[in-house]
Amino acid sequence: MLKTKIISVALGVALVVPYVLAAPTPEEDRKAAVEYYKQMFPDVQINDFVNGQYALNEDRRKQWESLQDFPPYEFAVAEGQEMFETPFANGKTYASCFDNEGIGVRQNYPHFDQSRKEVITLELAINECREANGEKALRYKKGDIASISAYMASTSNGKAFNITIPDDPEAQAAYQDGKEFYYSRRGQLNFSCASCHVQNPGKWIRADFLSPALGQPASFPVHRSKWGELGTLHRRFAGCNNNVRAKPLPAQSEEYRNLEYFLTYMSNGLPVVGPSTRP
Amino acid sequence: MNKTLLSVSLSLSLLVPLCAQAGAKEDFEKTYSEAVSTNENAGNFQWTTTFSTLKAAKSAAESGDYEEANAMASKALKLAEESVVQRKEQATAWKSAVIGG
Amino acid sequence: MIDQTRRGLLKGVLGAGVAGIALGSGLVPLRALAAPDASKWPKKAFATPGVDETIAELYGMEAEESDKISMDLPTIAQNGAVVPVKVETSLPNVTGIALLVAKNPNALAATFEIPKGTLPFISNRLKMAETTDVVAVVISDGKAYKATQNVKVTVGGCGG
Amino acid sequence: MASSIRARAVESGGVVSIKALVRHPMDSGFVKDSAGNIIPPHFIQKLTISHDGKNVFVADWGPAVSKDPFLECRFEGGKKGDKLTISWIDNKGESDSTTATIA
Repeated sequence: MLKTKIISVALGVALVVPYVLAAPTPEEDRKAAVEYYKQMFPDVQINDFVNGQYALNEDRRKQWESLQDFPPYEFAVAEGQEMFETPFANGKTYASCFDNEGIGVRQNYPHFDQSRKEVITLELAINECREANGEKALRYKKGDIASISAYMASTSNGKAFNITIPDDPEAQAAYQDGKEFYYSRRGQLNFSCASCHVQNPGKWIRADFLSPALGQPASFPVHRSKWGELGTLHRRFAGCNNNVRAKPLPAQSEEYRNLEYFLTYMSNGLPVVGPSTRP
Repeated sequence: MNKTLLSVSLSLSLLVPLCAQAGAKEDFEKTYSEAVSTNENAGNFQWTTTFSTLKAAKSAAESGDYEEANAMASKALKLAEESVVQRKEQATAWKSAVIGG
Repeated sequence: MIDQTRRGLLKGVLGAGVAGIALGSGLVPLRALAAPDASKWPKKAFATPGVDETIAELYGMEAEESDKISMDLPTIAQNGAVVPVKVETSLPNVTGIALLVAKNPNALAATFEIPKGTLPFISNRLKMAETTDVVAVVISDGKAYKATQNVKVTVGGCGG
Repeated sequence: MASSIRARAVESGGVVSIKALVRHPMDSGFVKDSAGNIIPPHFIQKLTISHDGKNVFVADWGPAVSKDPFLECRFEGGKKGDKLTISWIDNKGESDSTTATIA
């Protein structure tokens, strides 16, 4: 009698959460992605995927390399450093809000905050640091926040992404949510992120050359020639959504933070190369 | 007698276009609000084109062109309906595109 | 329409006023180091459409094709706003180099004086409105030589 | 305020290579802002690099030079430790100047 009860309970659990149990773990996802892109681009060194389209197209790579002589974001990074080091009105600095005073920590973002039950991105942490110190929050897509984030990324240059997903159902759910977002078709054009960056990297879509999903967030924030300035990852998310005629979500919305969580986890082990330049 | 007839016919002739006008306006408002509420159901799968078409409908209505406004509102409704279908499909369909899945 | 024009005009007047005040009150930063003298900036050459017309305006002569000029620029520009262009030449006694973008509203992008002792090499980044020929002109022994290379521009460098 | 010019000069085998980046909008006068108004032209017209009191490089620029312009040039006769002066002036008469040491 007792035995049947236990069995039925176990069955019930299995029925209620079949996908979560059946779904591959984040680590299995990541390994499958690495394997997938290795097969698709056997000549590309794994760490080179962080350079996106430049890993896949020689003509583009040459243009990018020629920009590296004196990248157009140099001024912004210097300004970011100045802001990072300038005390707030209360005398404290950004350093007081971060591990290791904010130097060389980019590779640990985004992370899941188990007490708040949500994903914390670097830009969110920057603004929360400002607010905790009595300063106004910055706008999320460009400008000062991109410069500060770019400076912080530059102090992590070459460090391997180390995104952790704690053994917490809500952290797992945030990851799954981001994964679902990446693979869901959206907008009038009915494209998912994956339609371009999983199924067609290395190909042209009109004037744009598509990058692989692997390594995508590692170069952010980026200076796009199209923007003529630095922009954050969430600005890019919004741009991609807009391109497929899907209404973009607000920068730092829960959806975009979860998306960043999934996408950056896929790049675990790859080096931080932000800030960088893109067309 | 004559006078009454005249006033009846006058009021009729005035009423006809007003009625037609009122009908088109009501049609527009009905379709427009249906499009807006359908679009809400698309959640985070809303399309930018739905919004731009709704906007076009509204500005046509404001300029008094209810025929155009109605056409735009119907188009927006159709777009909103398609985005709702997309949302429902993708709730499961996304899994088929996953690497290794 | 009228309003817009008036606003444009007002703005222009205001802009000029502000610039005038700034100059008058010495708000423009005075530096210890003298600013370059831009009085000889070739205004007319920078306002001329067409490659040959611009070369004639700039140097008063025609340029001859030369295979001794090497140009390094992308086949397809990733964005017309920032196209890296490098020019180097083995021609002797070079005194000047110019870069022209054939399809831009005005062809001349930049000219460079190459004093004695400076190598006949330059690297610059240019804007291009559309797919275009880029022409490098080199003044060697007092004569003009040129080389041409085409760049495909899919996203134009004129904003938008 | 920080300088608008960042420059690096390196001597190798008797040749000094100079790379410089200047912060400047380089507005062409052909672009409209989001409100549809023409952004008036605002661009650097002349940039000079001098060493030991004489110009080693003079650039005349037009509005087709990219925003935040980049320049690379090379000259002979400079030594490590020598100073270079890089200066620019734009069409509104604004100017800036900086010195760089050859490494």
